[in-house]
Amino acid sequence: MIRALDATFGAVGRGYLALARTVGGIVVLFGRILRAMVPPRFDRDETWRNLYDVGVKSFPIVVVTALFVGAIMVIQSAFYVKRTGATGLLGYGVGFSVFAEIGPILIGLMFSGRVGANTTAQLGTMVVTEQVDALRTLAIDPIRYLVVPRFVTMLLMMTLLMVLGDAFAVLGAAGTADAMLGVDWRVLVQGLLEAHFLDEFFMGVVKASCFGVSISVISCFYGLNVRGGAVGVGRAVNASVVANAAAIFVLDFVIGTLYTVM
Amino acid sequence: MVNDVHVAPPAPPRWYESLFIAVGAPFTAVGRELRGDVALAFAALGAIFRGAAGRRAVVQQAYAVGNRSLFFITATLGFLGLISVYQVATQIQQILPDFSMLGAAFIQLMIREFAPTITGLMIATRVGSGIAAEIGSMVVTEQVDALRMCNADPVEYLVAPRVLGSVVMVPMLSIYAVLVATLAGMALGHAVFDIPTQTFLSLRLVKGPDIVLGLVKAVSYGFWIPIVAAHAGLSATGGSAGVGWATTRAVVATSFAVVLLDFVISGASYVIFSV
Amino acid sequence: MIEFIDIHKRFGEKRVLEGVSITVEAGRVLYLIGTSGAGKSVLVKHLVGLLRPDSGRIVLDGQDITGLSEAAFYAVRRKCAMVFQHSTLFDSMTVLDNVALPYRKHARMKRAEANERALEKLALVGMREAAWRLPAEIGAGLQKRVAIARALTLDPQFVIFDEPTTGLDPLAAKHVDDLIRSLRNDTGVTAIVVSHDIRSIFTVADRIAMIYQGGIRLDGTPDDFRRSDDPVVRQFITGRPDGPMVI
Amino acid sequence: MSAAAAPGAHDGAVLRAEGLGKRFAGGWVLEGVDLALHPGEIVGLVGQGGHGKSVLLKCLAGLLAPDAGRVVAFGEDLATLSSVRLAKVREAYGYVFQNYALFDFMTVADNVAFPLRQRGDADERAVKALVRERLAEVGLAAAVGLYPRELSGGMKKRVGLVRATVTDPDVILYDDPSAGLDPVTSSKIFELIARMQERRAGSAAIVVSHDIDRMRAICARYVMLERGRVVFEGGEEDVAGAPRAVSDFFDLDGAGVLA
Repeated sequence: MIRALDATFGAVGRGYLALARTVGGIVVLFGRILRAMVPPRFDRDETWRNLYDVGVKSFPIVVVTALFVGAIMVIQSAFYVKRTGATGLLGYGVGFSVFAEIGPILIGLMFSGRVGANTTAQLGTMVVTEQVDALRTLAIDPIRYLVVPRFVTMLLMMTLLMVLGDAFAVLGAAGTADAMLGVDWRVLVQGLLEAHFLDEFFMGVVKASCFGVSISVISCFYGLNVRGGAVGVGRAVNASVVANAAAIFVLDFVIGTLYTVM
Repeated sequence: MVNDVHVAPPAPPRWYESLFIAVGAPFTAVGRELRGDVALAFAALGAIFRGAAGRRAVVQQAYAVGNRSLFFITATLGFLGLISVYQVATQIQQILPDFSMLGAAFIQLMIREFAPTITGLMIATRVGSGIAAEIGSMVVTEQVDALRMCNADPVEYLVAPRVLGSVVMVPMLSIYAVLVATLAGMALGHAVFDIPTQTFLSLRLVKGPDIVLGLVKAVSYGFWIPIVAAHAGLSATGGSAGVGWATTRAVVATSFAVVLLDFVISGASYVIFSV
Repeated sequence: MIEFIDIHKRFGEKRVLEGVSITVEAGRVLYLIGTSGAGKSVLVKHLVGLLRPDSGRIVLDGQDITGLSEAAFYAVRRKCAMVFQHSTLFDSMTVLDNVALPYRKHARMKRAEANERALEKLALVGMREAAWRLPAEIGAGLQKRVAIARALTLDPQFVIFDEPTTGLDPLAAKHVDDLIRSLRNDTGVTAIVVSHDIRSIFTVADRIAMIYQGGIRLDGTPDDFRRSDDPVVRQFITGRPDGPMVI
Repeated sequence: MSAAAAPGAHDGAVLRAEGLGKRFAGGWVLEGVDLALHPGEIVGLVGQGGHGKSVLLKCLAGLLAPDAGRVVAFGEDLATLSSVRLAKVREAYGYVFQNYALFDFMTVADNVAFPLRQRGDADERAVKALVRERLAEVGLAAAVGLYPRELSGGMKKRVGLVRATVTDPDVILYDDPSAGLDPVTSSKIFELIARMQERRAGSAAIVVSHDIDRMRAICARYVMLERGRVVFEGGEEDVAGAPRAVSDFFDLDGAGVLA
C-alpha cells in the first residue's frame, strides 16, 4: 500500500519536476533572447529570410482558417438567427467570438503548427547534424544569429496575420450569411460596428502578439534541446506543438481575464 | 568530379514566373496530398476489414491516443470552458444579468461544436505529429523498408492499428471534453457570477441531432487524423531534416483537415437536416 | 602547442576518458586513432569548448582554457577551428554564403568583399566553381572540402578534423588527405585528426596517439606504430578480426 | 527456397537487372544498368558516394520501382508480380541496411525472429532456439534481451546481419556493411559475410562498400558505377587494363602503407 502510494506520488512528483525544468528552461531562453537583443544588431539576411518564410508560408493557411472560422460561426448561429430573425446578432457574434476568442486561438494554433513546428524542426535538425556546434566553433552565437531573428519575425508576423485574419473572417462570415441565410453583408457589418468591435479587435491583436512571443520562445527551446538523431527531431516537434497549444490556452485565459479586469 | 559544377549562378525565375509558381503550388500540393490521403485511407480500410490489425497493437495505440492525451485534453478544454463562460457572462452582465440560458447554450454548443472540434485539433497536434514523427523516423532509418523485406505490409502493420485506436478514442475523448469543459465553466460561473449549478447544468437545448452531429464529427476526425499524419510520415525523405518536415507537414495537414471537416459536416447537416 | 593534461570525462555511468594526456607541438599533425566509441571525438571537442572535462586541464598556446566561460571561449574558437565528421554545412545557404558567413559576422565586411575573400578560400580547396551551388547538390567528398574552406576563413592556428575521410570513397578520401598535408606544409597550422582510416594515418601523420579503454595506449611516430609489438596496437593497424582487442 | 525456379530457365542468374533506369526529381540516378548475379558468387558494387549504388540495391530488392528496364529475380519480372507473389519472392532475399534499420521498438531477439515469424509456419520454440544460436555465433548471446538503442554501432551491424540471414536466403544484399566502423570491427563484419556465404552453398550476394582492401578477401567480381552507369565490370585482374579513373579507385599500389 505504502509502496503503491510511493510510486504514484513519485510519478506525480517527477512529472512536476520535468514540467518545472521545461518551464524554467523556456524562461531562461526568453531572458537570453532579450539580452541578446541589446544592442539590436540583427543578422539582416537571416531576418529577411525568416520574414519571408514565415509571412509567405503562413499566409495561405491563416487566410483559409480565418475564412472557415467566420463561416463556421455563422453556421453555428444560423439556427437561432433563422428562428428569431435577429440578424443583427450575426455581426455581434462575429465581432465577439471571432475577433476576440476563437480567431486568435485558431490562428495561433495554426501558426504554431505551421511556423512553430517548422522552427523546431529546423533548429532541431541543425542541432543533430551539429550545425549549431559548427556555428559556435566559427565563434558565432547561436542565440543571436538563429533565435533572435525568429523571435522578432514571429512577434511581428503573428500580429500582422491576426489583423489580416480578422478581415478574412468577416469575409467568410459575410459570404456564408449571404449564401445560407440570405442576409446582406451590410447587415453583418452594421452589427459588427454597433458592437464596440474595436475593443474586441484590439484584445485579439494583443493576444496574437503574446502568442507570437510564446510560440517563438517555446519552439526555439524545443529545437535547441533536441537529442538523439532523426527520431529526436520528430519527438521534439511533437513536444513543441503540444507545449505551444497548452501555452495558447493558458495565455488566452490569463490575457482575457486581465483585459476584463482592467 | 569538379567539372560537373556550374560556373555562374543559375538564372533566377522571372518575377511573374515566381508569382505563378507561388499561386499555383499550393493547389497542386493540396491536390497531390488529398490523392495520397484517400489512397492510404482505402488501403487502411482494406487492411482493417481483412482483420490484419493485431489486437494488441490496436489496444496499444488506443492507449497512446486516449489515455496519454487525458492530461492535455483536461488542461486545454478546461481552460476553454473557463474562458468561454467568463467572456460570455461578462458580455451578458453588461446588457442584462440574466444567466438562465447561459449554461444550456454553453452545453449545447460544446456538444455539437467545440468539444469535438477543439479535441480534434488537440489530437491532431499531439497524436498527429507523434504518428508522423514515429513513422517518419522509421522511414528515414529504413525500418519501413526492412518491414517490407520481412514481408510485413507497413499499412497493415503501422497504419491500421493507429486508425482503429484513434477512431475509438477520439469520440471518447470528445465526450470527456464536454464533461471537463462543462465542469470548469460551471465552477467558474458559480464562483464568479453566482450562477446556481442547477441552472447551469441544463440540457434543455440539447436535442438528439446535436449529439449525433458531435459524434459524427469526432468519429471522422478520429479516422482522418491518423491517415493524414501517417501519409506525411510515410512520405518523409532523407535524414533528420526529413523527419522534421514530415512532422511539421502532419501538424498543418491534420489541423487543416479538422477545420475543413468541421466546415463540411456542419454545413451539410444544416443544409440537409436544418440543425 | 596543444596540451591535454590528465583529462577525465564521463557521461552518466559511462566513463569515456580516464586520464588522457597528449601534447601536440606547433606545426605538427597528430592523428588520434582508436575503435569506434573510444572517445576520440569526445577528447577533441574539449578543445573548442563543446564539451567540458570533469577534471584535468587543457592548455592552448600557453593559455589555460579549461574553465573559460562560454562567452570567453568565442575568442579561443577564432584561432581554433573544427571540421566536423558530417561537414555540417548550413543547408539553406549556397556554398559561397557558407564560407562568407564568418567574414561577414566577424570582420564586418561588405558582402562583395566577404564574397571575394570566400572565393579565395574556395579556390584553395579547388571548389571555386561550385560556389553558387547548395550543399545538397554536391557529393559528400566535395562538401567536406567546402567545410574545410569554411573552417579556414578566420586563418586559424589550430584545426581539428573529426573523421575527415569516413564515408568517403577512396578517391575523395585521398583528396582530403592531400589537403591536410598541404595545409600543414603551406600554412603551418597545428592539426589534430581523428581517424581510423589506416591509409590516411600512415601517409599523413607526423605523430599518432591511440586511445584504448579510456587511456592512451601508444603515443609516437608512424614508425613507432609500425614497429610496435603491443598486440592491441598490432591488431588495430592490421585490422585483423581476432585478437586481444575488446570492442 | 521455393521461390527459385528451375535453373536454366534464366541462364543460371538468380538476379538480373536489364537496362535498369531510375529517375528522381534531380534527373536520372541510374541509366541502362545491366547486371547479373549467379548462384554462389559475391559481387562487389563500388563507386563514388551518391552515384547510385544504394538506389540500385533497392531496385534489385523491389523496394524502389524502376523507371526504365526491369529486374528479374528467379526468372520473374518483379514489376509484373502481384503483392502476394512478390512477398513470396522476397522470402528468398536478405537485406542488410546501411543504417542498421533495426526495429527500435523490439528487442534484439524479436528483431531477428521477425522475418521467421512473418512466414507464419514456424514453430515458436524452434524460432527461439534458432535466434539464440545465430546470435551466439556472432558473439551477441548476451544481447538478446536488449533494445537496439542500447547497442554500439558494430553490434547493431551484426544484429542487422543476423536478421537478414536467419532465413538462409538465396540472395543477400549488403549496403555498406562496414560504414563508419573502425578497422577491427570492419574486418569482423567481412569475416561474418564470408561465413554466411559458406553456410548455404549456392547463395549469392552483392556487397556495396568503399572498403576495397577488405572486399578483396571475399569478392571475385566487381561492378563500378559512375553517375548511374556501369563503367567497369570484371575481376581484380581486369582493373589494370581499365580506364585510369577505375584503376585509381582500386589503387593497386596503395596497399603497402604498413611496410
